[in-house]
Amino acid sequence: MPKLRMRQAVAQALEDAMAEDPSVILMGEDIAAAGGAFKATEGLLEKFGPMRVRDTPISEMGFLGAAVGAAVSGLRPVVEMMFVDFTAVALDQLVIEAAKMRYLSRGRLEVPLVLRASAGAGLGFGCQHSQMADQWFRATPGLKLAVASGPQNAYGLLRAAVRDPDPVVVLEPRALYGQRDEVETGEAGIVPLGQARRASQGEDVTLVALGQMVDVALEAVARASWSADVIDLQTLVPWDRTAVEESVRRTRRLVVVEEAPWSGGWGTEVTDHVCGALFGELLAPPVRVTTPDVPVPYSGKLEGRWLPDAGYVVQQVDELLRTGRRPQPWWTEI
Amino acid sequence: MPKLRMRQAVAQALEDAMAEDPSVILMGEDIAAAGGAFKATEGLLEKFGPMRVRDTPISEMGFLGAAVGAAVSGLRPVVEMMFVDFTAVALDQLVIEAAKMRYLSRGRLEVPLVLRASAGAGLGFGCQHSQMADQWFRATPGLKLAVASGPQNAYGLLRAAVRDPDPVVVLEPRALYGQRDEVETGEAGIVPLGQARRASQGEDVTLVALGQMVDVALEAVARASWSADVIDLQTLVPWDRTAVEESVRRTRRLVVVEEAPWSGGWGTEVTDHVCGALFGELLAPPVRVTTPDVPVPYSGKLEGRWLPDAGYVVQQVDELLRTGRRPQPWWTEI
Amino acid sequence: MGPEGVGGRQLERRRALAEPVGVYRRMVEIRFVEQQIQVLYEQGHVRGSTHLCIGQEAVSVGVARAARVSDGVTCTYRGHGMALALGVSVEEVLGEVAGRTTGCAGGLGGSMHLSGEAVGLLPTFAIVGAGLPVAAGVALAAQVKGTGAAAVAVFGDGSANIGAFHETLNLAAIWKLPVVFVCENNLYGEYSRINLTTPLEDLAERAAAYRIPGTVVDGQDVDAVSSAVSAALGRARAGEGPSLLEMKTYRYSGHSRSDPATYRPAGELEQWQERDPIDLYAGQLATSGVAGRQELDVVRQEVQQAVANACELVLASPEPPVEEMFRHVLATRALVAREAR
Amino acid sequence: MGPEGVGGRQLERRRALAEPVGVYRRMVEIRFVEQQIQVLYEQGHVRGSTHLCIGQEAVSVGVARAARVSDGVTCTYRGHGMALALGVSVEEVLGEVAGRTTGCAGGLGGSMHLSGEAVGLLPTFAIVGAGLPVAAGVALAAQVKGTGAAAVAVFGDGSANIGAFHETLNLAAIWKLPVVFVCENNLYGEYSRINLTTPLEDLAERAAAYRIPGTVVDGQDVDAVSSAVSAALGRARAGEGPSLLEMKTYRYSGHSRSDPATYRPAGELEQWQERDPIDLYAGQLATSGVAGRQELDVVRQEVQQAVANACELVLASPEPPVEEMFRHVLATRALVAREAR
Ligand SMILES: Cc1ncc(C[n+]2csc(CCOP(=O)(O)OP(=O)(O)O)c2C)c(N)n1
Ligand SMILES: Cc1ncc(C[n+]2csc(CCOP(=O)(O)OP(=O)(O)O)c2C)c(N)n1
Ligand SMILES: [Mg+2]
Ligand SMILES: [Mg+2]
Repeated sequence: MPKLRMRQAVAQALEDAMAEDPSVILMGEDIAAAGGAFKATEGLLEKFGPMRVRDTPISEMGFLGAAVGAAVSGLRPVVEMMFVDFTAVALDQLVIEAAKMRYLSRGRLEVPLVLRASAGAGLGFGCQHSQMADQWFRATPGLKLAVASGPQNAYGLLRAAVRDPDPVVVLEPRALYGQRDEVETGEAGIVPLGQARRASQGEDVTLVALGQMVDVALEAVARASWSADVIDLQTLVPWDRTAVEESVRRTRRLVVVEEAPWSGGWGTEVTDHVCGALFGELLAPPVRVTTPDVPVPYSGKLEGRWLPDAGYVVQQVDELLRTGRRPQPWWTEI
Repeated sequence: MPKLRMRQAVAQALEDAMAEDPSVILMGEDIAAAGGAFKATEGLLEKFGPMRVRDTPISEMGFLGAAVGAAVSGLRPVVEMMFVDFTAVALDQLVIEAAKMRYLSRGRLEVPLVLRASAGAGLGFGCQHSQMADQWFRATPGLKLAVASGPQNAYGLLRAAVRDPDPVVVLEPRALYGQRDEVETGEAGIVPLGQARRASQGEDVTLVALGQMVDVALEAVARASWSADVIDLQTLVPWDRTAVEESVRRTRRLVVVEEAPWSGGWGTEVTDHVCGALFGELLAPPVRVTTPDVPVPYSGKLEGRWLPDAGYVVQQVDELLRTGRRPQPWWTEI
Repeated sequence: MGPEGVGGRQLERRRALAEPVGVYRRMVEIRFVEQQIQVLYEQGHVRGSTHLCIGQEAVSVGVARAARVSDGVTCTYRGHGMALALGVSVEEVLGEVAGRTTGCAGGLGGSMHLSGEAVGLLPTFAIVGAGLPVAAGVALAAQVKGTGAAAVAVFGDGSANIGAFHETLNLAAIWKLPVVFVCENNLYGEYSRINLTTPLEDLAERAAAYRIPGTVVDGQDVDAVSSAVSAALGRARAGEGPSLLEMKTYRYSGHSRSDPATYRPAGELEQWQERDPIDLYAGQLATSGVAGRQELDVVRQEVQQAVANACELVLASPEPPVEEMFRHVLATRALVAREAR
Repeated sequence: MGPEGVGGRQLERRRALAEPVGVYRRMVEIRFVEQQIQVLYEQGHVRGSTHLCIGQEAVSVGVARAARVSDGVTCTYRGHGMALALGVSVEEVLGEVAGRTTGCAGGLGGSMHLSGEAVGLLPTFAIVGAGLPVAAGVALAAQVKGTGAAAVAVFGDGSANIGAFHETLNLAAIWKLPVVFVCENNLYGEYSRINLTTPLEDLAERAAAYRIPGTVVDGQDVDAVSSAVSAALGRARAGEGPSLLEMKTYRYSGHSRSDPATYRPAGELEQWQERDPIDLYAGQLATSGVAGRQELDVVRQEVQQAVANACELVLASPEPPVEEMFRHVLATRALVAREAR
């Protein structure tokens, strides 16, 4: 198996998808000649030519909308949003047009569109270029949402998303682009949408994570005195209720590790479900380990603190195990 | 106290705010000469003139951004978004610019901006004009979000929002514009942001609702064999954890009634908090009564079914009380 | 009546535009349907909002006559005329407006969301400007696949101030996409006259900002419309890129069903009615000897009757069953259902 | 050093632009600061991205010289030069770029988010196009309050393709807002040359679409820049509405810190360097006898030393304390804290 950086895994997925299906095209700012701001489309212009690999003007509403039109006309466009934050100038085309097109056409049209975007904090891009922004895509029937946590599922989720007949957003945590790992490519490397992955197995608690928080959860487990199931959701819409429920039924404790704010973060969806499905069976209240309710700060010291890290996860789980109560987040002491 | 329709209560709030503070200005499509698509700004052009009451071109990004600039320059703009759905073409200015301006200027600038928008389903406007869209505004530190549930708090929340030094979104359920009630105006009628309102008092369960679901919850209580606290959150960001917690501590059962989809709806934030704060003290799992995960259908029959109604709330609570388990939503049987 | 049946009928209706009398018939049909919708509204059969295009029939029919059925068309909430012109049946339009199973979206879309994929009409767009980039994308697919197809985006004057207009025209220009931008300048965006929102009268001038041809067209003259659109489509198919066509036209009714249009200057409506597109065309047909007044009167009566019949059928048809709302959300129904537990 | 101190110093620095040598000094300062930032980056003191404006100094200083301190200015992530020109100090800029308490946003904003409210600079905008409508809003406030102030929006050529550009120019035109749109056309948007993304060379032509004046300006000539901006601001203050000024300029470095700019045609950079804005102005000062080469050399050395000193100070200053991130999220800190429980 080749060892690939996550950015290369993305490029490989695109290459494989384009080789397999001539209807796959790519669009985005500086993705062709320059190979992408994060080099996740490097070499594809050379391989597939300018008809299928297109640099766009700075017109997110324009090219995302063009992708919607191309998708209903039989292409499978993969749009790169350089930073997911930029979707805020183009959201309409995704959540109001693409997501409702199948419904309004009563299935006569479909929108096999992929929006892939770098996302998240950790690299010092400041508060307008560091959001996960997943909330803009949730609560939108007709849209799917996946989040990569490393080279393998960056490859596999993207392959699945390109084949999917519906619009899919794939978030790629920017801080992981340089991460290198063996990647199974081809059919065997495809990661079906909607299925979680158990990244580690344990007894005391289930840690549910996503994106770059998966490694944080794993590192926490490696350091901790307790053992845990670490569930990498991989897909957030629709998320794998079964996998989480099965795990928590066994561990009887749930901690969600989120790169999302305390208020409005996606983790409440997981805790809500578990509290409903396993009422009376939990040994402790579900806990969310999140970012504080503040914009992402630039300073490395502050951004490092803003993002949950392994130490913080360990501390929260330790306290949960010790007290059986939901611990306070760190910033209540500030 | 005058009896006002909700649309009139909104107009009254704007009039009172404009009379009180010359820095308040209004902008939006057809809000001036025509008095607004829903007549919530009727008469204000005549009273305050074209400098302060402005019809805009169809340029949501442009005029919402202009409101941000005007707000940092000492005005208090109130922008009407005719349908909240249209914010999808202008979201950047709200969640990336306005919400982060105070932070980035280290408090040297503030953005006392109000975005008021008609929202929600029930009138047959179809799936692109019937969303609540609250998810676009949640999980955004720096932004507040209120939702009116009738003439009184349409008046009072808007007054509070205009005085607030931070950007506030006020959603006005479109279906309630014609609702008529006595409205306390002036200081006494102002509804502070962040405070819930207990709309009914009872013993068996706490119903937490928002917007047009408040009346649905109240109607359910009126029909039911059980009694309930009905809590109208009024403000969704930040929401009143204390009020909900106090109520559920007493009733020991929580049902959230949402005009929001099953997946990604705001109710999980409430159930999560309660499950954490009152772990082991609940008699039954928290329940969410929501819309199904489908776009709003046009047909009156279907839209009526799509929206939770009082009968459905009664059925869900009945089942919860009978079984002590989370009931299935109605569409699992479809 | 399976989808082939519906699609086949739509294609047949489209072919009828090859004949001048067919063109006349369709314009008349649009007008009667719009009047019927006004009645349905007054009878309480129409929910939400509905936007009539009476007065603008020549634009719809002219565009439909010029485009091929393989060309994609995007249009707005003011789309009844465009749908009928392209071939969607009266029953499908009335059915959708009334929220019945007979509607082209089975009653789930409503007046603002008509569609007829067999004849190229994408579900109409209720968000101002949203159809423009999508049309560019349809054209992009034609370019990439080399199908020879093109796309047409129909939108209003008010939409020429929204960002999507600008981004799309620029993108289409730089990529030389086979797309025609048809602006129905009916002088009003909702209740605002164009001079209050836009600093120029002829929106065609904006084409210069993208170095594409911009042409002002008499939108009341169906022949003028179709030849302008044909020429622009020809250019597009020849790889010469997009064009902006500005159709000068007028809506006789208010913006939407609830608008009495009191904001209009006195006499403006009447002035436009003097150049009524249907009357104009009837005159041309008579003058050129293609069809006499009497023949056209018969057509009118036939259409009127057909619309009345269709309306009856529609009102006798049911609202959709509840389970319909769970279909066609995602390709796999299971994915929707699975959420529920 | 309280905010008054900072603001006072900024105002003083702004006043220094009244003198030609002050103008020269500021352009030199911008260049040295940008070079210093490049070094800081190489030393690992700069996180994320940073966008240098070497080569574009005349635009920044020309705009700052023409604007009043009561005028509001919006600018982009390529904003170090604009911030310095308007009066933000070297320490505040370097401090922000390095994420220290000395930064103008206390280290919480970073390179893309500089600000100096005392001299009119709003926190710079990292989203392309976002600053334009905000500038229009600043102008709107001036119009409503009748303050006589105006606004300037500075943005790049690539930004002329985004919807916000279009919406804002139209809105400003129809409302006759006192705002000047300054497009820094440096030929590239990231790695794409303008001809690949935009079908016309002179973006000033787009002004016609909004019936406002559009002027091409030599962006390398600081006097040309400031007189064009002055004239446009004069128009704006006189109630005649907005203008679009296109500054022809060039960035010597790549788009951002990691870009070697290999996409440029050979010789292009060198050709622009022949009309280096600092050299050009030095030549003018010498020719007109305002300041000799030697005097200017002294200025250069002073500035170089001052930048080095400021850098030292910055590197000796701390990163912000953790609690800083909880301040200034909302007016009431309590509201942020309350969420936590
Ligand atoms: C983004 C957006 N903003 C506002 C609206 C509300 N709206 C619906 S139609 C309309 C007027 C459009 O005018 P025009 O483009 O001239 O088309 P016409 O209705 O005259 O055909 C407006 C403002 C909308 N649907 N979408
Ligand atoms: C909405 C949005 N899209 C894309 C970007 C990424 N981006 C940052 S700078 C830039 C190029 C802008 O070019 P131009 O306007 O010419 O300004 P310049 O950088 O040359 O000063 C792009 C595409 C962004 N920040 N915001
Ligand atoms: Mg119009
Ligand atoms: Mg540029």
